[in-house]
Amino acid sequence: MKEESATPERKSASAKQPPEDHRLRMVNRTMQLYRNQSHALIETLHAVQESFGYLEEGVLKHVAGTLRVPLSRVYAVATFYHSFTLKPPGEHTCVICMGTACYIGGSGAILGDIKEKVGIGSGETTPDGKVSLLVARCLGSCGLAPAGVFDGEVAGKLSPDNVIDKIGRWR
Amino acid sequence: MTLNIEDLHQIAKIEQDTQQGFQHRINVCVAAGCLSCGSGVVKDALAREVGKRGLDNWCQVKGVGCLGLCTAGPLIALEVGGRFYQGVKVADVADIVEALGASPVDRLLYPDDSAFFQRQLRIVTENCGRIDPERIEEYIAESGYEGLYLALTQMTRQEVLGQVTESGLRGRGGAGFPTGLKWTTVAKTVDSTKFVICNADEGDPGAFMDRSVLESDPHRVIEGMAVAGYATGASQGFIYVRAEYPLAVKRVRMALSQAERMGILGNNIFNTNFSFNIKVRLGAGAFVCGEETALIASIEGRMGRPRPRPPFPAEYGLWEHPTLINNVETFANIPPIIRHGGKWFAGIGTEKSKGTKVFALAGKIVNTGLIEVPMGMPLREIVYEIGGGIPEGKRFKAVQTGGPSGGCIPQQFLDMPVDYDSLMQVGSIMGSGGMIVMDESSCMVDVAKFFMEFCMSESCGKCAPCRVGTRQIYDILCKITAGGATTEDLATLEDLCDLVKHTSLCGLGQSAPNPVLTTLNYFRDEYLAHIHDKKCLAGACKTAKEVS
Amino acid sequence: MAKIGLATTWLDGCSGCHMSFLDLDEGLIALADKVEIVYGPLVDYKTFPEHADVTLVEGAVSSEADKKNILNIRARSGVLVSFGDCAVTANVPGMRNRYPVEAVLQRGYVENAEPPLAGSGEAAFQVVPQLCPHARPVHEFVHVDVFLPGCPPPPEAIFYLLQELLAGRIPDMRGRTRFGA
Amino acid sequence: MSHHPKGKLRTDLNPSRLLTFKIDDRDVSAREDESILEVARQNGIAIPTLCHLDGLSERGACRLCIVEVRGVAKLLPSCVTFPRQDMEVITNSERVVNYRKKILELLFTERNHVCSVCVSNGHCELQNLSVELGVTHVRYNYLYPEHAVDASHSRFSVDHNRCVLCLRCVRVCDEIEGAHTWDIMGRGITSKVITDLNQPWGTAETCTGCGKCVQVCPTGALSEKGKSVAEMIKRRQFLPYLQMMRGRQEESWQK
Repeated sequence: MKEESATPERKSASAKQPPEDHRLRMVNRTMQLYRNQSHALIETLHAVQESFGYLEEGVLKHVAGTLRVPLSRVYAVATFYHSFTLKPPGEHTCVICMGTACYIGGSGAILGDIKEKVGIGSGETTPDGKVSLLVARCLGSCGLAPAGVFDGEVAGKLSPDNVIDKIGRWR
Repeated sequence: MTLNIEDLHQIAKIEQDTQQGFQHRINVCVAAGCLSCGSGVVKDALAREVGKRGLDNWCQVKGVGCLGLCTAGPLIALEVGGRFYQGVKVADVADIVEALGASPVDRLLYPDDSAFFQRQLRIVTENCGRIDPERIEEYIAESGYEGLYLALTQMTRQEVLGQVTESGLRGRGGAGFPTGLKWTTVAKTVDSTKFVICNADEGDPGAFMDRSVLESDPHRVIEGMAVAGYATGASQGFIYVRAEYPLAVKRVRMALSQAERMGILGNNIFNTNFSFNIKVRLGAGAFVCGEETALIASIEGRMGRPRPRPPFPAEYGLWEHPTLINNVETFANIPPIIRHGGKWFAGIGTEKSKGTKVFALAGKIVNTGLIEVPMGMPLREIVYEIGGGIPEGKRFKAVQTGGPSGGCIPQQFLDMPVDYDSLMQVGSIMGSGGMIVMDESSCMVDVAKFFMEFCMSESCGKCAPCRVGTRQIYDILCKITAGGATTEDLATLEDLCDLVKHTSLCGLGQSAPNPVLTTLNYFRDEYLAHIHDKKCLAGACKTAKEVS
Repeated sequence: MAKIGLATTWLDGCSGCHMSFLDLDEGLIALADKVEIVYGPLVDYKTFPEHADVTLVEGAVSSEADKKNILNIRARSGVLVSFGDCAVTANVPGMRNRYPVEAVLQRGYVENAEPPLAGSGEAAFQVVPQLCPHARPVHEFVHVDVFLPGCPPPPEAIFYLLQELLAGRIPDMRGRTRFGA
Repeated sequence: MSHHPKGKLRTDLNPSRLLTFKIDDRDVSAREDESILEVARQNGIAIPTLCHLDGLSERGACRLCIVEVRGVAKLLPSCVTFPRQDMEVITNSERVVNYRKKILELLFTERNHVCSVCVSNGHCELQNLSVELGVTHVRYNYLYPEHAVDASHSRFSVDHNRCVLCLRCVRVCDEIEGAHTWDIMGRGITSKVITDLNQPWGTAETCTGCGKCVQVCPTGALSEKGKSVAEMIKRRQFLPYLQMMRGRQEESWQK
């Protein structure tokens, strides 16, 4: 097997010829697992999101071709579901839960503070590409409201101050 | 490999003997709630401490599913003595191990007489917090898969259907449709291909029962599904679980592979001619996928847009085949129903709502967490005794049940028994079991706005009334909370709620106005105060005064 | 029989509805016996009278001045008619609603100015009526008794409307005109 | 043979079984697989529709064709509801008529429908519905969303300001033309019809340029280039015929 070089130019070029990209292996495996049947689309998009961090256009075309799903349908599914994003995320991701318990517990104020002090709203990334903010519907951690996820780690009983503090440590 | 009952009993025996071999057993809650407070490190530290002292054969440390009292996490339970330690930190570990067999560590002790643990009746969550969810043997030791064995080897399909029908079990996902009837409908269809789907797309903001069950006792759900497969004639199952619940996904996948390895799933289960497989499908963040037809569309790889019913999935479901869809809690009720009989189950609860219900208690309440109580328990008992009342001496205002499809129940109904029909009578629904308590500092208009924002952005956009109507309702609620609305706006609000409720295509739209309608009904004065006096009675909408 | 007092007025509109009114042709003569025009661009009264039995309002509510006017007109009118699409739906004036007011003014008075405007256009903005963020239909501000959509409403529809009002009935305009007619 | 497709929804209904029921107190007879809408129209009873189009699969989404059925609490979309023996259908109760008006008004608020400057002025189904239902003004606030016009295609253009999300374009492209160039992105109030990967129509490689989407569009959202105000007249007589000839409902992507 060919050795992958990791220069950025190489990466963007390889996205045009998808089978060359090592990140695509997991995607291809997922599709093969479902024998390239069209109903594997959502599972495949999960795989794309996981290995690329977002749904890259070239990869979407590759997926559409392999699963024989119309391009517009792939895009439709990708934008219907909130878990998928078409933009590359920042280096760090902060998810704030806006479920009922968290809302009652004050997660609205936390979002307000992030907007004010970090300057990003839901779905946005800081200009330096360091931090992305996402809003979750409900993390299911209502007992710990308000809750959030910082780079994959769930944290509970948040306050505007400790959230700003956590984000601050990333920058 | 195929098992018979002796094998099951053997596994159970070995497991029980192992457990009995320990003088002490420390159960550390490793469900998502406690994990996020650091229970994982506490568990590791405990195991290290026990090992360091050479007590490996004397004391067992294991991770278990949800103990229920999420607010006090990380929570650990001492199985001998039945004590709970709350808010445990790594620094406490030495003291805990030291205290084993002696008097407990007082500063960590959760009060013994607490109603939180006393008043509950655990059926669905009987194993939660007691067994290691990552080991099938522990489930088997608690009579796990015995129900499936009974059903497959000693009961006809009709008998299984009969037991489920007799139990009076109703769907725990929201509408409370009789489970036996649903199963029977699917069983009656003649198609050779049928499906069983477990709806674990728990999307209600404020509900985490299903997550807890999957994280704490995944095999119970698998067993329930397999029984359903047998009774309805399906051989393929799907668990549709939210991608936002990574731990639940992991434990379900682990449980599935364990069950497959033991031959509890697969071909010729327990040497019968029944075969059943289960696959996991991940949701991708769409609340509307909790609706049956949308969920099916999503499993088929499409956008989760509901289609008009009839035909119902029971006749015309996944890939056009008859499909049974129940939620996690419903399936989790099945194994004990098969083991103890439908009559036993029907003896619990009220006349029309049988069994127990798991609730996720959250919001302005002392004991946030997961509880299971018999149907018909008065709301007051849940809020004030199990829930411990309202913190900071504040006044109770309302309980929100049923999530965005439910309603807000005011103080005057506190003595109402909690069951499907009573909740319906006051304009709310059981829903999946989220229970959010609100105190005097919560503005009910703001709460209605919160839910409408949810419905608006979760609307799939297929039918016009829901797509545009929820947005229009939301706009008016914004206007009200900002202090800019008139009495005419209030009339338009009610008119729109009526329209969306009666003309939307699916349940999401039809129930989207409920939070507005119940708050209008019970807290109209708060709406009027925003409109006439430009004032928020709860002091939550701060801009009300400035805007005119 | 005393003549009824008819007022006509325009807010943010193109006067096309008034042109359609003039297109009543001989109908105008028939009306002249029964109607006294008490205010409007077609006659020479400077202020809105204390009372008009019927008022036809053309145009959307676009500026602060429009807002003030329409409240005044409503208070002094018996039957208020939303006259034409701009009044009923905001129509063409409403097409600016997708853009911020500043951008609209910039586009209209600076970028498209002929000959090109010197400076930032601030001076021009001063003399333009102060625009609201959105041009909106009349009935979002005051109660409207009859809606007469159309761009413009056909003369026959206007005639029918006035005939009915003269007969003391609130007309049902369904089928006689439509949005964009 | 019926030209009206059932989609895949009701293959469980038996076309050879006949039944009688009532629409607006009139006795009518029907085949089991004929929708209430079809039967009503065969009997000259008008029910307004928007997302329905003869020759395309049904969606049951615009909710304009809702009717009351005696003994049923819910209002039912007549395009996807099938009659039962002795059913009593009421198509024009005050309740239903009022709901239809309100739904239509909501549709008018959703996008920027400026009839007076629209290519389809005078030939628009939305406009005609407002006449038919007696909508002379809209009681809800207009939302004034920001939407673009895409004129990148050499022969057609799409003006999202006029779109009512009926998805006829998506269905005809999928079910009849077989290209599936169109689909719908996003969800809820932010939904939008797109070509391929949400790219300018002119760059959509899968588009065959057949123009069927333009012809089935009920409003001025899709139009032929070069048409001025009120000049865009749609012709769609071909549709039931093509539907019958191609009959590829079974492979439809659109459900």
